[in-house]
Parts: sequence; C-alpha cells; structure tokens
Amino acid sequence: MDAIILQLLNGLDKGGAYALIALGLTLVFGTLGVVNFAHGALFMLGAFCAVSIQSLLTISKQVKDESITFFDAYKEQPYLEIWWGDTGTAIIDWAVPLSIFLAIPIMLLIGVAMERGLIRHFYKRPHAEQILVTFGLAIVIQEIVKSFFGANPIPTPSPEIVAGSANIGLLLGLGESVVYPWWRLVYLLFSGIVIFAVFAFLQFTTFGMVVRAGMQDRETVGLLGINVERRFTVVFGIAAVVAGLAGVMYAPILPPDYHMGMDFLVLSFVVVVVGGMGSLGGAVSAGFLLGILQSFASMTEVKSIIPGIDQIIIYLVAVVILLTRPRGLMGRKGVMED
Amino acid sequence: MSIPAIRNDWAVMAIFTVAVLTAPLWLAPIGANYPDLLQKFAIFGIFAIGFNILFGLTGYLSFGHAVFLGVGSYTAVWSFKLLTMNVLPAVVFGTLMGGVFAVLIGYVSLRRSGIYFSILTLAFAQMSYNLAYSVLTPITNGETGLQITMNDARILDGPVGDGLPSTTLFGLEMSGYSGFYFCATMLIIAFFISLRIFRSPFGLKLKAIKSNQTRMKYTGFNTRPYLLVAFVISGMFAGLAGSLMAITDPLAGAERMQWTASGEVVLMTILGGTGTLIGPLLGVGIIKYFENIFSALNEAGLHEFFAFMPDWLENIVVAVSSEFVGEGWHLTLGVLFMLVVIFLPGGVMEGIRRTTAVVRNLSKGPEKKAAESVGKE
Amino acid sequence: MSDDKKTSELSRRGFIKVSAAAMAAASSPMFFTKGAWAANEFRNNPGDASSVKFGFNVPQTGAYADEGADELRAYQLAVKHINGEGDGGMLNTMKPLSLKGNGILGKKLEYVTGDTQTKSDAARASAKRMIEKDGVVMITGGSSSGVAVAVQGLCQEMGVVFMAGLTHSNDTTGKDKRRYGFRHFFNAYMSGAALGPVLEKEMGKERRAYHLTADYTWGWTQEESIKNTTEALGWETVAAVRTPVGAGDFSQYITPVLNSGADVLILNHYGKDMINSLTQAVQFGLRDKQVNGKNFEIIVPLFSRLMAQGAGDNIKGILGSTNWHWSLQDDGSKAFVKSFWQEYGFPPSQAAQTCYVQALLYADAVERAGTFYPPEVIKTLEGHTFDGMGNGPTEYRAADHQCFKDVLVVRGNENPSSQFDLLKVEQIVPRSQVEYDPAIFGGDLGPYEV
Amino acid sequence: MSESNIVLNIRNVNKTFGGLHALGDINLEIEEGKTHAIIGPNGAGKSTLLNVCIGRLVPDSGTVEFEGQNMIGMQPHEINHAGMVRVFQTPEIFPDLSVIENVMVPALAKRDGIFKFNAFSSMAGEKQIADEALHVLEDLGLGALVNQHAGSMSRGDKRRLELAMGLIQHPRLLLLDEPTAGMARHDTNRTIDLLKKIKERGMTKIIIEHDMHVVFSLADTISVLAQGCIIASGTPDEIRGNPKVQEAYLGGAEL
Repeated sequence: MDAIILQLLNGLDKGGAYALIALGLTLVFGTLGVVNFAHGALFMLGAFCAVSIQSLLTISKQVKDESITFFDAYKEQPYLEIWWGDTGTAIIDWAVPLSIFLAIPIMLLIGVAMERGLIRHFYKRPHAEQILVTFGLAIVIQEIVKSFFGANPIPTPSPEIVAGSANIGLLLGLGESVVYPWWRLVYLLFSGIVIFAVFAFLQFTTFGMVVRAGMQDRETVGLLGINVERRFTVVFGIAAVVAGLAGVMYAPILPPDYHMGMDFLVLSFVVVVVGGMGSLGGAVSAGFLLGILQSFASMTEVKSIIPGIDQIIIYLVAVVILLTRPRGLMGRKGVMED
Repeated sequence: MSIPAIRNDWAVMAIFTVAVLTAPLWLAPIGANYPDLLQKFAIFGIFAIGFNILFGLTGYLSFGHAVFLGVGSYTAVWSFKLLTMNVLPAVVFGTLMGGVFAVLIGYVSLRRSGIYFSILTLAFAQMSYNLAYSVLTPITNGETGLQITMNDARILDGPVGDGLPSTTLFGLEMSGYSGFYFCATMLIIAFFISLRIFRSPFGLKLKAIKSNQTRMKYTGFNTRPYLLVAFVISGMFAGLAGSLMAITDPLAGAERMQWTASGEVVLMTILGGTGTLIGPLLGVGIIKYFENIFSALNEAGLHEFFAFMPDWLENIVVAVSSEFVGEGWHLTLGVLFMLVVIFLPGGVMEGIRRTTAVVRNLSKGPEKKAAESVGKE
Repeated sequence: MSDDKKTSELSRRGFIKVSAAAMAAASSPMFFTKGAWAANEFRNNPGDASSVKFGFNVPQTGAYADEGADELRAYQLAVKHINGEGDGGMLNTMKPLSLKGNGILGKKLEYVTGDTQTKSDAARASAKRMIEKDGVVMITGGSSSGVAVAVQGLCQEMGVVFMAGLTHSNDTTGKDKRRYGFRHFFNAYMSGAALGPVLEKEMGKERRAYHLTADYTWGWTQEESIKNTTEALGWETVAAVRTPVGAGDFSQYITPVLNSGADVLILNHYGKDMINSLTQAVQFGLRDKQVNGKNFEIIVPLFSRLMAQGAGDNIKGILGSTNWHWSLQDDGSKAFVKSFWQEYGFPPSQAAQTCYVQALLYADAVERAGTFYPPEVIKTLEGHTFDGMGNGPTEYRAADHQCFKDVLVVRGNENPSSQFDLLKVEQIVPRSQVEYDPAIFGGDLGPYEV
Repeated sequence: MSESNIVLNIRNVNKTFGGLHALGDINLEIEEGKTHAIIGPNGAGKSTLLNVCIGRLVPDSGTVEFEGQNMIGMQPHEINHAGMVRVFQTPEIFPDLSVIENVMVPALAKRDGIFKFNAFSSMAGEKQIADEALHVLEDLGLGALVNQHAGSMSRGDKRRLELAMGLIQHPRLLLLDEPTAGMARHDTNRTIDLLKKIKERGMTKIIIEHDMHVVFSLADTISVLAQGCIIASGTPDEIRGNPKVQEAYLGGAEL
C-alpha cells in the first residue's frame, strides 16, 4: 500500500514535469501551427538560468591552498559570504527559487526573440522545414551552452530547508513509512500552480479568449481584424516561460547538462500527441497519465510479470491510445493530420 | 514528351553510375575517398533514397525508420553467424526482414496520418531500441552489439581457421574498396528502382496521395495499400542498407535504431531536398562528411591549413574556426541546417536549381534578353 | 589511383594469409624478429617516413564530452613528452624506459583525433577513418565499455593495436578480449575485490543490499562482481533492479528501496545516470535513514572526479573505487599532475591518466621491440612489468591484456579544500588483493597475425 | 417507366446532425441519360445529399441504390468504381501536380482499379491515357495550361480542371456540385455547351446549381430542396409554375 502511494506520488511528480513541458509545446502547435523541435532547448535554458544565477551568486575569491605542495591549488570563498556572512550563505542557498524571478523575463525575452527572428517566418512553411530549422536551432543553443558550461551536469541543490524528506505518512496518518522529498512536493505544487495560471489566463482574459479562438480556427480570427501576429509572439513567449520555469524548478532533481533538452524532446512530443494536437487539457492529462503509468510499470512486481515493461511503457501507451482514439485523448479533427 | 523522357532517364542512370563508380577519384581532393566513408555514403544513400520514396512521394513522415536499418543489420549478422560468411544471403534476408517489420509496423501506423502517424512510428522504433538494448540482449547482444565469434555455427561454411572470418562475396573480401564497390552496385540498383518508381503511374499516384489524399479516395483509389506498399519498399531499402552496414563491418548495435538515427535520415532528406531524386544523396553526403571529416579536424590541422596567412591573422582565424570543427562539428551542422532551410526552402536541390537558373539567364546573353523584353511590349 | 590501392590491399591480404599459414607451420619465434621480411608488410607500416601517427578516438559530443576533452588533453601532453617537448612528465619516472624523447624509433609522433559520440557505430567509423585515411599505427581512447569492445573488435580485424581508454566492464578483457586490445584501466571485478574488505570494516558482515543497475552489459558485470564480493562477506542481496539507461528521473526505482528492509544501496551507474540516481537517492533521505538499527549507506562502486563534480554535495562520505586520483603522492603521479597542471591549469582526471599512460606504454613498447610490426609490439607488451606511472608496480598480463595494479578505494570528501578536492583516497588496495584467474571470464584473444 | 431505366434510386434517406434535420425522408429517382437538377436555398441539404451518395456521409436511415446495388456502407473508392463520380464545388484538385497529371490520375483510377502496383512501367509510356487527358482538357479550354502547376491556377480554371477530372472517368452518373460557380459568363456558357455535348453521349447527371440560366439550359427534371425536404419535383416548366417553389425558394420572384 505504501509502495503504491509512493509510486502515485512519483507519477504525479513526473506527470507535473511532463505536463509543464508539453503545455508550451502544444500551445505553440495549436496557435502558431509550428512544430518546435527547439522546445526542449528552452527547457534546458530554463535550467541553466538556475545554474547561471547560482554561479553568479557564488563568484568567489580565490585563496591559495597551502595543503597542496606540488602545484598551485586555490580554495574558493564566495564574495557574498565574505561580505554578508550568514546572510550571503542564505542567499546562495536560495539560488534556485530566486532564479524563478530572473527566469521569467529572460525566457520571455528569448521566446520573443526566437519568434520574431525565426519562427515567424516559418508559419506557412511545411512542417518538415519547421523541424529542420528548429532542430538546427536546438543544436546551436545546445553547443553554445556547452561551450560555456561544459558537458558535465552541474549540481544545483535546492535550499537547505527543503533538502530532506517530508514524512507525509505521519502528516496524513498513513503510517511512518511514507516519506517523500520536500523539493518534489514543492515541484508538484509549483507545476499545479503554473498549469492553473496558464489555464486561468487563457480562460479569463480577452487575450486568452483570442488565443483560444485562434486555436479553434486561425483564419477566422485573422479575418476579424485582430492583430494575431503580436499575440502569437506573446504566446510563444509564454510557452518559453513555462518551459523555462519547468527547467528551473527541475534543476535540483536533475543536475542540468547541455543535452537535457534533447532527452526530454521526444518524450514531450509523445505527451502532446497522446493528449491530442491542439488540446491544452489533453496535454496535461496525458502528462499525468504517462507519468503515473511509467512509475507503476517500474515496480518490481510488474516487471517480473512483463520484463522490460518499464523501458517501453510510454511508447506502448502511446500506441494503444492512438489506435483506439484517432486523435489522442482530446485532439480535434484536422489539426496536424496532413 | 514520351520518347525524350525515356532517353533522358537512361542518361540519368548512365551519369549516376559513372559518378558513383568514380567517386573514389573525385572525392579525393576533399579527403573523403577512403573506403569506410565511401561505404557509408553508399549505404546511407540507399537508406535516404528509400526514406524519400515514403516521405518524398506520399508525404508520410516516418520518425522510426531506423528500426528497419537495425533489423537489417541484426538479420545480416545472424546470417553470418548461422549460415555463411557469404554476403548474398545476408543481403537477401536483411532486406526481407526489413520488409517484414515494415509490413507489421506500417499496417498499424498507417491507420493514422500526419503527426499521429509520425509518433506511432517513433513509438515502435523506440520500443524496439529500448528492448534491443536491454531485455533482448540474448538476440542482440545489447549495448556491445551483435558480433561474429569463433564458435558460431555457420553451417554452410564449415570450421573456421585461425582468427575471425571475414565477410566475402564468393571469396572476394567485403572490406575496403571491394566493399565499397559492392555497396555502390546496390546503390545504383536502388537508385534505378527509385527512378522507375518516381516516373511510374504508381509514383504519380503516390504523389497525388501526398497532394490530396481525400480526393484520391473519391477518385477511386484505395489509398491504404498504396501507402503500405510505399512504406514496405522504403522499409526494405532500409533493411538493405542495414545489411550492408553489417557486411562492411560485421557488428550490429542497438543505437542504430534510436530516434536520433531515425531523425538523421529525416534531416538528410530534408536538407538535400525532399521528393527529389538526388537530393537525399546530397543530404547524406553533407551530414556524413561533417560527421567524419569536420569532427576530426583539430587546431593543429587548422594551423596547417591556414599556414599561408600572416601569423597574427592565422591565429585569429584558427581560434574562430576551431569553434566549428572537432568537438564543435555539431555547431556547424546546426548552423548549416538553419542556413539551408532559411535561405533555400526545398533544400540543397533548390539551391542548385536556383543557381542553374541564374547561370542560364546569364548565358542567354544580353541581346536575347533585350529581344525578349521588346517582344513583351 | 583508387584501383591501385584496391589491388595492393587485396594482394596484401592474400599475402598475409599465406604467410600466416606458413608461420603456423613453422611456429618459429625467429620469424618475428626485427628485419624479417614479414615485419615489413603490415597495415600502415610507417616504413621510411619521418613521422608516425596515433589515432585519438574520444567522445567529443554527448554525455561524456568533458571526459573525452580531458582524455584528449592527456594525449596531447603525451605526444609532447614523447617528442621530447615540455618537462617530460612521467618519462622522468617510468621504469623501465626505452623512449629517448626523440619520438618513436626516431620518428616524430603526430596524431589525429576523432569523435566516438559514445556510440559503437560512430566510434568504429571514426577508427576506420583513422586507419584507412590517416594511416595511424595505433588507436586509443574512449569512455565506455560498449565503444571499447566495438573498436577493439575492429582493430583486431584491421590489424592495428588498440589501447583502451576508460572502460570498466569485465568483458573488455574477459569475454570480448582481443589480441590487439589492451586495457590499463581497472575493471568491475577489481572494484568489487578492492571494496570488499573496506565494506566489511565499515559496515560489518550483516547487511542487506539493494542494487540499482544500469540495464546494459557494463552494469550487469559490475552488479555481478559486487554481488559476489558482498555475498562472500555474508551480506544479503535484497533485490537487484535494472534501470533504463538515461532514465533521468529515478524516483520510481528509489521509492521501493525505502521500505524494502535494505540498509545499503549500491548504485551500478556511471556518468549522468550516477549523478542523477545519487542526487535523487539523497533527496529521498536515504542517507539519514536508520534501518535494522544501522545507518543506511550508499555505495557507488565506480567513481570518477568529473562525475563527482556533477553530484555536488551528495557525494560527501560515499564510498567507491577509482583507478587513480591526482592527489596520489608517488613520483609518477606527481610528475604527471605537475606537467598537466602547468599545461592546462587544473589537475587531470582518472580518464586522462589512463590515456596518458596507455599512449606512453605503447610508444615505449615499440621502442623496445624496435619495430611497429603489431605482433612484435603486442608480444613486447604482453607480460610487461613497469613502475613509476602512478599505480605502483604494474603488469600487463599476457593472458588477457589486463593491467594489474593497485586500486584506490575513495570516499567523497566531507571538507573539500578546493573544487578539485572532491575525493579522498581511503585506502590503496594492493594488487595482490584484486588479482583473479583469467579463465573465469572466458574469451579468446585470437591470433597475432590477421 | 420501367425499373431498368432508373440509374439512381434514393429511398427514405434521413440524416440528422445533432438536433438538426439535414435530410428528411428524401425520395428521388434518376432516369438513365437524363440530367436532373437539384435546386434550393443555401443550407437546404443539397451538398449533404451528394455526400450521402458518394459515401462521404452515412445516412441515419434509407437506401441509395445505384443500378440496383445498395451504396450505403460502401467505401468512396468502391462507389467511384461502381460508376458514380462527383465533381466538387470547392476545387478538390491535386495542387502539387501539373494540370495534365491531375487528369491522368483519375484516368489511371478508371484503368487500374482501386489498387495496382505498376511501379516499373513509365508514365512516359502511358500514351493512351495522356492523349485522352489532353483531349478532355482541350474540350474544356485548358489545352494551353497542360503543363502548368495546378495549385497556381485561377479559381475558374481549377473548377474546369475539376470537371475534367470527373469527365475523364466516363461515369455512369456524374454528380456536379455547382459546376459553374465562380466562372465568368463566357466560361459558364462554354461549360453549358460542353455539358450539353456530354448529354448527347448519354451520360446521366445530377447537377446542383444556383444559376437558373444553367439549370434551365441543362435540366430535364428538377427537384427543389428546402430545409432537407423535397418540396417539388418535375420538368422545368412544372417547377417554374409551382407556387410552392416560388414561395419557399424564389421568394415569389419571377423566374
């Protein structure tokens, strides 16, 4: 029983991450009609926002290490700690949450620049060419990050206060053995908030109304004399911000490296398509569904019945859903079907 | 339009054959004339030509085509292990097995179109890759890859002598240049088949499906079998390419089936020019050249290359260009993808078409142009 | 031109077949001596050329790109030292030493590089380019066992010596060993053997271990080796769960550990998998846990400093083994670290050390053999004993081409004095303790002549 | 009239979309060799009726018998090969092919059936099909455009191409959905002449049309559809004089 609750939590947590990444992707699909293979790179850039903030905050004074005799080695002490003592240490400790505030404007800027500079010119081009250009862009972004930060993952710990595990078993009266990392609970909450915010934004603002209308029927909205172009730019910016935030918050769970975007790219496409093209709700439900199924498939009990099931579960579910529901969970007819 | 076209096709074949067979000569100046790279050009050429029959003609974007490549390779190595080191059974079985898998995957995936089709093919390929890498290790030898060993059965060959046997075509070893010429022959045959398909009524119907599938149904065609046949043909091409990989280098690894490998052939085809006969081959040439030659350049090599410059300039040029070679070859490839698709929608073939148009215009000469403009008035 | 090359290659092949047969009949060692006519006919014979080339085949893209870059730095340093430039590094400490600092057999050493991408196909393609186009006499490098086995097999077919880089699987010099392949790096068996006594001392004989294992050949061999060791100590293996390579989030594999009754978690992961699974395991509070009245422990059998960097603070206090560490105080290590530091401004990784040593060992073997003729070089390396290269007295065992030397048991440093000071050498386990019978892994080296 | 003369027999066809009654109990008989026009205001269900005939929509109830064979549940391509061919209102051409190829594809369908793997014969050898296509195109005044890219043609030319694609299959029954909509007067007249010529060859046609000039030039019989029901059927003269029709459709205006 405890094992099941824990796997459910794992699944929700994974699902939150999948949903956040897929949300931006499907938004761009649905409104702009662009297959964005650089979306994973945006997720990665978000994570590197956290890395950058952390390294900015820990710019250090180098002191020669006398214990090493046969060459010159240096000890490092961050200036923040030298100047402000414990306050400095605390600020460094909170680098990841602090990065959120920086990541929002930066990712918005990157998103807008990408849309204005490149994506805009590909609205009417065939999907194949969108794939090639965004894939090229993803590689370029990746290589630039690699040349600054190297190929190795960079540790970006969460604040000390949420570093350990919460005994939610005790909190909920389920017994002592249900413990779960605080940061993962924070992540789950955070993804819920972001998903809710995006939905609320689309539901309750006039801007959101136009975007939703655009997802239904792009041409008509254009005919209404609404400046769709500028709204598209903003939509792309929002997608970039959501992906970026997913990246920032994921950094303590998965130490960021330059290639992490590619690792998530295929998965996020599967999530979006299983959810149904152009459906935000579909993407979110598919994200959680796949996350939970993946967690349960990894249980030893399940693996002993079907060996290797945890390796293929996501794809297997994708195949089953696409064969039983032609347009995924909530897809609409005619979107990206040709 | 009929008779000149036929003569034209034979001319295309003749030029193509000569170009492929003399590749070791004309690729020498750019350092791409060593056997392994030549073999890779030919093998991936077959792969891309086959992919183009599906994607270029019908518009169905398979994102899991590498699975057939992998299956072809595994089958070929098993043929070496169980039957004989002769390459002919390997080629036949590899191609057929590619076809069998294509029938299975195609039959299911073609129930959907557009991106749903792409994701279905991707899902099948990723499942195959993940299983081959781990659970199916008894068949695939997992991460290490399936290799031939001393104690394989090889029932048609009898006991081996000292050391591992090589792949042969009735005694002719299939490594080095002989391996290339074998692959080249296959490439020429594959190109010929592709050319015939492009020019045939069948090909026209496939193009019509790409252009407007709904209309095809009301025109009296059952489009599903057409798509399945195209899918299977391109799967068999991939199987053939896979078996040739195993023939020139008898090791088959699971990563051949990973999505990145499927993505590579997509990129090759789009980069060269989707739906054109030669385009995919150009895409193959560019990507494989970057992967093998650009990745191998290092600063020492660059200094040699730019030695004619004054020292200070040489240093700057080397510093800048070294970001793009060696470990930076991915960056160059990414930039290239973007440039090509931004400036040449339609790929490299589009660039060639534009260039020839410009040249033709120039060669027309000013008088003719003047005459034309007068005529317009 | 191409046709010339083709025929010459064909005739060479046929020629060697015939000579191999003749040799088998004669089986005279004299046949291989210097200046014998057979020694003049082999692939990429430098002949009278004034220079020879090595092929450095390292991952330049992908997850191990940093490790590959460090390997390449080490190789470039080795080339300098062999050519008599720089301060000579380990040439000052290596015993015995035949190299004279004037290249190899008087020929200047040059090199070509290639990208393995940590993929068998790409690594083999790159190696083939080096052999067919660049005419290298030796190939070295790599950062994974799959690549090492793949390239080693190719080198056997092509008749070019392969000096493996970082590869830890038992298979490389076990089931998949090759006459033309040599490994200086230690292996999973040695990790287990070295860790055993330390684990016993630290954690006692009554422990319940839970394995998380990367689901491919290297992971399996390590799991097997560590299991053999710990079960011999009397530990119980609660479960051994296979995880997909590149899983990223390991939470679904970690939560079952929590209530399994296990009190030790063994992570048979390397690279990104190791960084992620360790980081997440610590987040799940495993290290703060008390199970069966004991402190819960995590063990990472194969450590590397580059990977430790990625795991950050999570590595602190965790036990593992490693091939070499820059803080070693023997003369060889000090000489190498000093010249590496001077050249690049930071200390070398264990991958760099093994690659540097491999390049030197090959060059030295050629110098001693007096020829580049591979069978001769191989015979010179087989059974070669040497010292002064950082791991104590070392032997290249003839039976499986595995180096036998001291193994380091390390622990994540609780109070690092610098960003490089992440691992503390806990114990230098003597070579005698990690030796084993080559027969246990099977395999067949294959012929000298190909 | 005898049963054998009836080419298309629509019996009690009903179709609803959600709550909307698109087709209500339609009964219609089309005689061989005749041209039957269906007229009616927008949204009367004319296109829905054609879609039911060619298998794009399945009716809730009723039968569509074509030459004695029930078409309900048959695939569109099977209906095509039975001899019922539709010419679409919004041009459903192959925009990426050349004009002549657009016409050769349906010709191939007629010859090759629903599937034929003729991958190794050359299009260049399909002289008969090419000549036939050229002939039809010239008939429709598209002779000068044969090698043009179909997607870049004017809308009117696309309509005519659409017609050519239907005609080349020599259907037993041709369903024309507003064949002259969007055409200039000159082209309309030309199309009328052509359709008259076809009629002389004995091809049966159903024609949906707004242009009364076209309807009265071509139709032998006319049905008037309003709100999914046939409110009148008869010869042009009968329809012209029917007050119900004038009421419902023509708003009392004189035809």
